[in-house]
Amino acid sequence: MEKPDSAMRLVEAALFASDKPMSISDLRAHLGERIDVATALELLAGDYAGRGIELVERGGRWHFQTAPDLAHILRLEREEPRKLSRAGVETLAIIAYHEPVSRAEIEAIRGVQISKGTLDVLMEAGWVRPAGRRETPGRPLIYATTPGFLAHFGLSSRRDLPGIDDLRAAGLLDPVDMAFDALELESDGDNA
Amino acid sequence: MEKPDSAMRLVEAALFASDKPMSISDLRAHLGERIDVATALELLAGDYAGRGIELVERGGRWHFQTAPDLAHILRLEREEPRKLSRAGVETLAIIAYHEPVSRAEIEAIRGVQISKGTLDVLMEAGWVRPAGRRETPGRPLIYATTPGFLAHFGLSSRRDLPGIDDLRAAGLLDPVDMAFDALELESDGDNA
Amino acid sequence: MEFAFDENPEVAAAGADVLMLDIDGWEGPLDLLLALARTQKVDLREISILALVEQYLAFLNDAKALKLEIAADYLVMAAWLAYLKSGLLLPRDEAVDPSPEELALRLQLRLQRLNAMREAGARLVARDRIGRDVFLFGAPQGLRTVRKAAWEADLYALIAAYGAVTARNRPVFHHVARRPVMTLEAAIERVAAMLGERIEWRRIEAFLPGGTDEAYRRSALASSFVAALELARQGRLDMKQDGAFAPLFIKAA
Repeated sequence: MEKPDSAMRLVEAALFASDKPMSISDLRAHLGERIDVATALELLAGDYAGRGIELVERGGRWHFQTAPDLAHILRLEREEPRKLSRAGVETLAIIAYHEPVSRAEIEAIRGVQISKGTLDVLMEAGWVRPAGRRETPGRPLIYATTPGFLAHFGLSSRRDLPGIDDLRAAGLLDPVDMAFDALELESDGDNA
Repeated sequence: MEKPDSAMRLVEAALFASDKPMSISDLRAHLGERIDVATALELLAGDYAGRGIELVERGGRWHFQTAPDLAHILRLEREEPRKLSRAGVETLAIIAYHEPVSRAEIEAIRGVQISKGTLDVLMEAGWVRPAGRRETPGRPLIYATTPGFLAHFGLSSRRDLPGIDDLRAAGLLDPVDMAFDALELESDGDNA
Repeated sequence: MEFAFDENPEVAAAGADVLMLDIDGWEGPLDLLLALARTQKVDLREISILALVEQYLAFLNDAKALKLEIAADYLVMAAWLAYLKSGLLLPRDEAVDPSPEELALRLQLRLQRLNAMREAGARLVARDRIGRDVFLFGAPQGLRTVRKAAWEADLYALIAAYGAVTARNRPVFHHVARRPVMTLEAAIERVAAMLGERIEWRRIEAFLPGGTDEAYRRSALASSFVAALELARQGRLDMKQDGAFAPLFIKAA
């Protein structure tokens, strides 16, 4: 291993010591403004690439974690850290792919009411948070995902959500009304 | 960073993820008997020497820790300027002019009780210290100023403090709005 | 795009055509419809709504035969689907809005969206997750920022505070300065002595002592005037004045 410079050592030590992922500004606040945190992070990520632990960025926050390919050896039991119900998984997916989204919008996609507890579980896990209100009649509360969600599911940003670009391109993230109008237009165009 | 072999990667990841130091036999039990744990540990310790984190052995158990010379970043002391309350300034002034002085004497001079926090703040600031006990009934603790007090206020000795006549000449003994001041003092004495 | 259809556990358990009759296994009619649509093994955009309706109604029929409690929303959906089916089969009635085709298309769109989210959710939870597939440092010491107060006060504040305390609590003495006055007794004595046997009129000012102390002179004047009044009462002198504020003259009686 090459000898890292002092900025790298500081950033490395701080990320190891911290019990939560740190943003560049967190690191700068802790280590001082003179440290070139961004460069150090880049160099460290390179140093650790291919090792048993790696430096990853999730939603603008950095942390060390074990390499994913070692999962089968490291996990003693294959139990999920937080067993989500099917409703929980679907609700989480809807919030992640549609955010920000209101409860009524989630229910419209799922075709059933959200039972009490589904959103609570997601919020308790630290994956979902209320994100203000939609400025429509009734001013419904809207929900969005958190940096903790990105970290837990190994996403650098929401753009990394599996298949999100395909879903968007296929119009599957648009509301039914909008998709229907688009289809109508298309067929009108064909007839013209 | 060189590419580590798979035994090194496994040992690295296992030690990283573990919440307590692991012995060679712990690692072997976890990773399988075929892994050459001892060699991997040795290579890893070499890899990490001089980095922000180090692989160390204590009593046959291995763990990662932040490099000892970087311990200072784990606990960052940040000074936040805070203005001494009026009760604090008055108490400090009385101690400076009358030291050594007991709490009861300070109160007699101030004409207002002092809250417990006031003396604590002055001691925390490093300006006042307990200076023994007065050999009178009750043996009250007496307080005096510190060299830090003189340094902070730019005094070479307590004799540099202006005397009563100087204060009078400077108009600082003029009883301006005395009733109003007394009221104010009592209320900020509580917050000191 | 194509969506690979996951094997739905409920459907798989019951085989391709026969569905397991467990209403509780589906979260509402839409969920059941999606499961049925998937048995058509085609892209959801290609599904036959008519076939879907048939399957749904057959399913509910079987459920009824088994005397299962069927939730109201399943029956509402059944009624709606039956209506939709009749609309699709019968000649188009232009007066009806929205058209059965539109309703069928909307149902199809809803099923596509639900399916997309179901698959997205499955892919999401299959990712490398912290605590299951990847692990964080097991023993972080934690970074702490200890905020320490740096107390501030300046020398002027200190001195001014002491001045304020002293001014507030120093015992207050009231000194009344002695001012030079001539008492009435002294004035009577003086005027009587100076008057002697003089019989010519003289201004009262002539009886005042010399000196430059104006305050004392004023006091002496006031006292001498009162003394003159007293001596006049005793019949020992006479006073005269030509008018208000005019000079005052006295002589021995």
